[in-house]
Amino acid sequence: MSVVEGKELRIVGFLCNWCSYGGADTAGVSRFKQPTDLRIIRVPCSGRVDPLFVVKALINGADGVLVSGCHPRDCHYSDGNYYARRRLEMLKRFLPFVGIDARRFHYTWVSASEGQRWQQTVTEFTTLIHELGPTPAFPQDQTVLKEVRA
Amino acid sequence: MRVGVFICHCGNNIAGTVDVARAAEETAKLPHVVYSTHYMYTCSEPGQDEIKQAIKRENLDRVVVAACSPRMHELTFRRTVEKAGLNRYFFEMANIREHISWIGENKELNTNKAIEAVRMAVEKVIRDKPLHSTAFKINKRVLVIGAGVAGMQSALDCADGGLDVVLVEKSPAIGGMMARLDKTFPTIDCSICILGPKMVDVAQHEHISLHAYSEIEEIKGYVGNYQVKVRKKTPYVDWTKCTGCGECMEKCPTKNAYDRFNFGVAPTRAINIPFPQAIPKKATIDAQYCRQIQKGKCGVCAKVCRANAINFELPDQFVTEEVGAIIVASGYGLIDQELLPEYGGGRYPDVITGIQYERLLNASGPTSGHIQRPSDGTEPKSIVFVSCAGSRDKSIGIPYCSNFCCMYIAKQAILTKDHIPDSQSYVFYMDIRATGKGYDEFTRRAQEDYGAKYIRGRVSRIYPKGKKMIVQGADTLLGAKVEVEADLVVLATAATAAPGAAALAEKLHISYDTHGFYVESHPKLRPVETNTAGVYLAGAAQGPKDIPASVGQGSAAAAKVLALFSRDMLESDPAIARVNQNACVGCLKCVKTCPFQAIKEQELRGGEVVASVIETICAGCGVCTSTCPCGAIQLQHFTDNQLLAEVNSLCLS
Amino acid sequence: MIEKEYAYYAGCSLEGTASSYDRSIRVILKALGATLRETEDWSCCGSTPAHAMDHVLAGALAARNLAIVERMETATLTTPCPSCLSAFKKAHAKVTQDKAFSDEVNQLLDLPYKGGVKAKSTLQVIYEDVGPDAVTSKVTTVLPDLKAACYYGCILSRPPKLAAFDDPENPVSMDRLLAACGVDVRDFVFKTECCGAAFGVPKKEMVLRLTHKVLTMVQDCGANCVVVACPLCQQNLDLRQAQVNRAMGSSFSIPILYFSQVLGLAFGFQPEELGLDKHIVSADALIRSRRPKGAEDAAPPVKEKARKSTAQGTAGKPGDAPGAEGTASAAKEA
Amino acid sequence: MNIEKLKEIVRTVLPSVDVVIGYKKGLDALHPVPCFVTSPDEIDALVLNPACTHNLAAYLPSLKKKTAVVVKGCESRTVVQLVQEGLIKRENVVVIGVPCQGVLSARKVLNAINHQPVVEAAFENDAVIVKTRKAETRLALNDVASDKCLTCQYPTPVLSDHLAGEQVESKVDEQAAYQDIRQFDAQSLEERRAYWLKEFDRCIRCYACRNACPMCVCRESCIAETRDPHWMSQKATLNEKMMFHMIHAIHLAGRCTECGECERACPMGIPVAKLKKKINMEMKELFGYEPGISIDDKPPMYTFKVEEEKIEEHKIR
Repeated sequence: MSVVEGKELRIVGFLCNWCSYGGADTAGVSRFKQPTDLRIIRVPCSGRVDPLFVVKALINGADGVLVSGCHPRDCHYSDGNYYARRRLEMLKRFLPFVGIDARRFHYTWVSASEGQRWQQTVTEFTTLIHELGPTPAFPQDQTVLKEVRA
Repeated sequence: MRVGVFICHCGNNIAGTVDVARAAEETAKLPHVVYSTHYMYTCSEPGQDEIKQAIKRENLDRVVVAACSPRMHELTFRRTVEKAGLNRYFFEMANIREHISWIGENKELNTNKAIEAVRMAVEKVIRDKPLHSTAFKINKRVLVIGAGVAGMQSALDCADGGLDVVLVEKSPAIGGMMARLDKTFPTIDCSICILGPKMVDVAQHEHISLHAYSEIEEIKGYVGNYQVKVRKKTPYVDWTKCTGCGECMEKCPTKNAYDRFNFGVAPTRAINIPFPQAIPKKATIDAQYCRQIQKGKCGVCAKVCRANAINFELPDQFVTEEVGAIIVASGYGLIDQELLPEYGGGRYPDVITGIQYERLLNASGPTSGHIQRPSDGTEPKSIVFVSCAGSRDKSIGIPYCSNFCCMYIAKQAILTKDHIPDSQSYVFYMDIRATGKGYDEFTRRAQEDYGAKYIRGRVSRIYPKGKKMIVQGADTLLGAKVEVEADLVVLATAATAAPGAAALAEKLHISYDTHGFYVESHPKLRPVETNTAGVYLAGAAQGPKDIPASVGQGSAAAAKVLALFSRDMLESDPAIARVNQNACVGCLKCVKTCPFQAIKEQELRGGEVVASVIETICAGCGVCTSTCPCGAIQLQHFTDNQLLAEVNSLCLS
Repeated sequence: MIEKEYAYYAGCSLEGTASSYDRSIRVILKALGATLRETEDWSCCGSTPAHAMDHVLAGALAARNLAIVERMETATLTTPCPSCLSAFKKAHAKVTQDKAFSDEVNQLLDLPYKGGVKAKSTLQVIYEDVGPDAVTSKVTTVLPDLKAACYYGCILSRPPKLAAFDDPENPVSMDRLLAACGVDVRDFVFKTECCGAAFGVPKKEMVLRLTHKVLTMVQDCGANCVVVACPLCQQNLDLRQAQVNRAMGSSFSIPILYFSQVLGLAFGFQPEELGLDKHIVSADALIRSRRPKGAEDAAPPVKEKARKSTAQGTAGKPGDAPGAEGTASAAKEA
Repeated sequence: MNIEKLKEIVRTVLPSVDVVIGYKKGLDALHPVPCFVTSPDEIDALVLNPACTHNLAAYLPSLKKKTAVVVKGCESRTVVQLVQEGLIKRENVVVIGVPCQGVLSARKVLNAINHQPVVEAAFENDAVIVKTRKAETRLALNDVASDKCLTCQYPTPVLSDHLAGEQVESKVDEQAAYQDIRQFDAQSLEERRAYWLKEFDRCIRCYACRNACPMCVCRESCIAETRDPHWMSQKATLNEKMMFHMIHAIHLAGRCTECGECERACPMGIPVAKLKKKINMEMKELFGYEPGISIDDKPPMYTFKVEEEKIEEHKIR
């Protein structure tokens, strides 16, 4: 992990190729300035995003995870984002139960033409994550854990 | 593994805010990376040559290019590595332009981000598997949706090229908006005189089968093999018997039906043929107004029809057409006057829209070409045209220019003078947008030769005063408020997406913008393609445009289809789901969730049931992969291992 | 549904030139079953020249009142004056959407405003919370001679996003409420045309011209009175009619009524209870013919308390719509 | 729990199936074990009491025979869910339902008797009398019942071909079904985090919870252990332990029938069933769905609605 200390936090984005990745491209083409924290992983469809990818990232140190797909009804694969919506909603409700702040995980819909919406999403989400600060570190060995127990 | 990394400057686009030399230096240290360099324009021919030579010279077996969006050049570079002897899927792109250099200003942060983007791409590329396309047969028939001038042009070009064309039109007659226009700018050609012969060609062409008064119900399949279910709406008239004599229309006792063809300029009958040159020239009953259908009493048309064609019980019918490509030319709509309350919102009969005025000017229109005020039938002497009535108006959600209004207003001002020589036209305008060939000269003629008074400024209010309409606005050149007493006001209402455009896009799986216009694949380089293979755009469905532009796009879309169909076989995208049958436990949850029914159950010899992907149907969305609990079904090129490697490269592991 | 209790902000006009508006609003809201709770220790709303000079100070003036209302714990604040309402809505929007602005404003206030007040004009309360049907059910009196032009002025429904009430170009709320009282409401096209009131002092000629235009259109549409919801509109159209007549050579004598006064009359209240005696152009002649609802035409008019009334004047202008009896109170003008 | 009635049913059913799965005496009276009856002379060995805790439906997916299975309320839901997901065929299963007042938590009983060896146990309607060499202890069933039984909504099997006993009504109001989860949710985020870190830390990654789970059907393909895909390493770090439990919980979203086997099997006493119950609560809230109630339902994670009534678009803040 090599975030620039003190300036960036680790934010992972899963973007569907057809809408949101294109929306992020549109934002770039339009030179809409954004915070630099986000790292984008391209997936064909938001339906490809197994909620466990989000969990994996959050458990392993991501400070925020953003998933973005096509708007409902506009999925390039017709139904993928409908499945994503159910799975990700389940996840968002489950995370706080195990002590993970649900605000660190956001899922939304941005189309390829919505460069401005993308800029706004990234900016707002990054600002929020900075307000929340780094995700609490996971105790890696028993000594740290003993403190938790105490 | 021997990975080569190529970092592009893109002139100054990337190098301006990313330290490309440092990025190359740092990424050279990554595991598996044996070669890392940076180059001015990697996508240029010498840039691509550099990649090919490096593959040979450094014995590379995987390539990462850090440059623009993969949506831009992934295909280009895949071909490059393939030419150098690698499998085309042994390639990944890191998007350091759209997602990095263009959106961040801090060079240090950008450079670090670019290095991480390359690191992710390297993690992914070392897990790339060689993939090979398979070939499948194309059905060389084409579906054209919409029979306006763009759709007709597409249909005729395809048909002349020897393709079988299925043309589907929503209204009872073909011709679209152009069939309603009186004359066309800038030549003042009679619209129907130039369109009519094309309509006849469409009707008579041996390769074109026309479904008028029909809509798309459902579309299945993929490029080369679409199944399209067409709903043939019932006209309550058996069109195989109808001779188009018009007797029914004359005798129909319902005289107040809304005339969709004439945009309500005058009422029509419940059973009607939209206009004299209509193709097909068949009668249609508007069920909303038909006394027989609404109240069960009348049936006059059935009595007078000598062909015995009237059938009040006729249901909608469905046909399924199999095609290999689709051209969408579904046209545009116009805003409702209700959105313009400051101009009366449709409450004043003598404030009409441009297309309604077009019908008043037209010799085969309801007034036989005599310009009459809708309120009292008198001939107007003072006519005010209001451009941008809704267009370029953010407050009603239409920030865009409607493209053709400036020109048709000039045309209508000229025609008005021709019709009523002692008339005076006034045109309120924001800017005159006359960029086509001969267009600016045309708007000048309207002013200089025909005496139309152009007033630069917007209209703030229109209200009646006695028999006149008062048009109140600003003259921004004089810096004064002006009021014009008008007999008739014509609003150039904004063009919008066609009604139902979004629903059609959803059936086609193509995208549309916030205004409902369809989104092309690339605004400059792929203007008639969509992101869905085999679906093309033509005409105003993509954005407001005038006749020559629509016709041009119609031909362009046809050329795309002809090029696609010039081969007998298409190559499938091999980035599809694949089942590891040893790991599959046969729970078949993937079968339940596949949006394309592309997964079937297969019984192995031992009697065990496993999932199996139908390659030609799988579209590569990966819903199955994230459904499968044991990871037995993997979307190739986006496998769990690849995405996990990307996540792990970003987060602690 | 009408709420039992509203926080009420009358504002400066309603304490002075528009006391009749205040009086009639209180009377009809009581009749409609709502209690108005006075805003304690209220100050200027900030819509005065303050907002042209300093946005933060103007915002603070409004926010001060909102902060007081916030602690009253009523669901809704209502004010009859569109100008006050606009000031409140503007301040509320800026405080809730702009953190920096909110900090600046709250620093000026003893009691910070947290953004919890919903403000509505009293017209909106009656139109939306009560509704035309409930209004009809309260009507006891018909006003056969009234031909009304509803004049909304410039800020009641604008800017649309802020006002969030009625159509910005063609508002209909007052038309519908009056129609619900059985009043003949004319199709008036200058509902939101500027009357110029704000420029009364610096550019009087312009105001006279604009006011003349509005009043001419009132006459042209066959109305014999103007019904308003804004104290400034009322004051401008009523007070300045004589000036307009002098400057433009016209002879208008058009009563300018508050919608609350018309509703009050229809509910059976006496003109004095509604402050109708406070207006310059008298409406006496128009309302004399009022009678209990349901009574035959032959029934005697509602008994009116003896009041010195100038005799019927001459018709406002030749060519008026029939029945539009002019009621010039020439005495007062003089 | 009527053993005589059960034996009678087994006797009539046995000729038409290959095997009947029930319980027989095990190590001691508190630990009956599964018993596979294939001939009539084995029937008398059957026992049935609140110590019979195993979910016998867990055997169904791997048995390729026609099977009769003894199930209590929660376990009948397992059968329904397995049929619903197509993992077993309804016609291959004869369901012998047993209405149930709650089963014992062996751990709670042993704690109550200070882990003395059990000599004998007797069961009454609402109590269990445990005899050790030193003493005889009477324990109220409510005090030593499994946690899952305290909020049980389905004491009578939802599906049965034969019912051994009278219907039992749920003692717990529907509103209170998730009270334990709501109580847990009422804690602060930090408290919840600390709780689970402490619990997960004790996990020894033995996978007993997974092995006991009747809905875990991936067998050797479980992604907690495979290299392809390589979801997890073998490291015994806290984040890997947590990841494993998240995988188990999320793979059971909309599928867990709350039989509690995972928690019973855990040698470390980690309350892992709570994770699944939380998701079940959300599934009910979001989609009005409870797993294992109707064979014709569709598990909510494998279907969708174009308009989801309960899912609203999230704002970032």
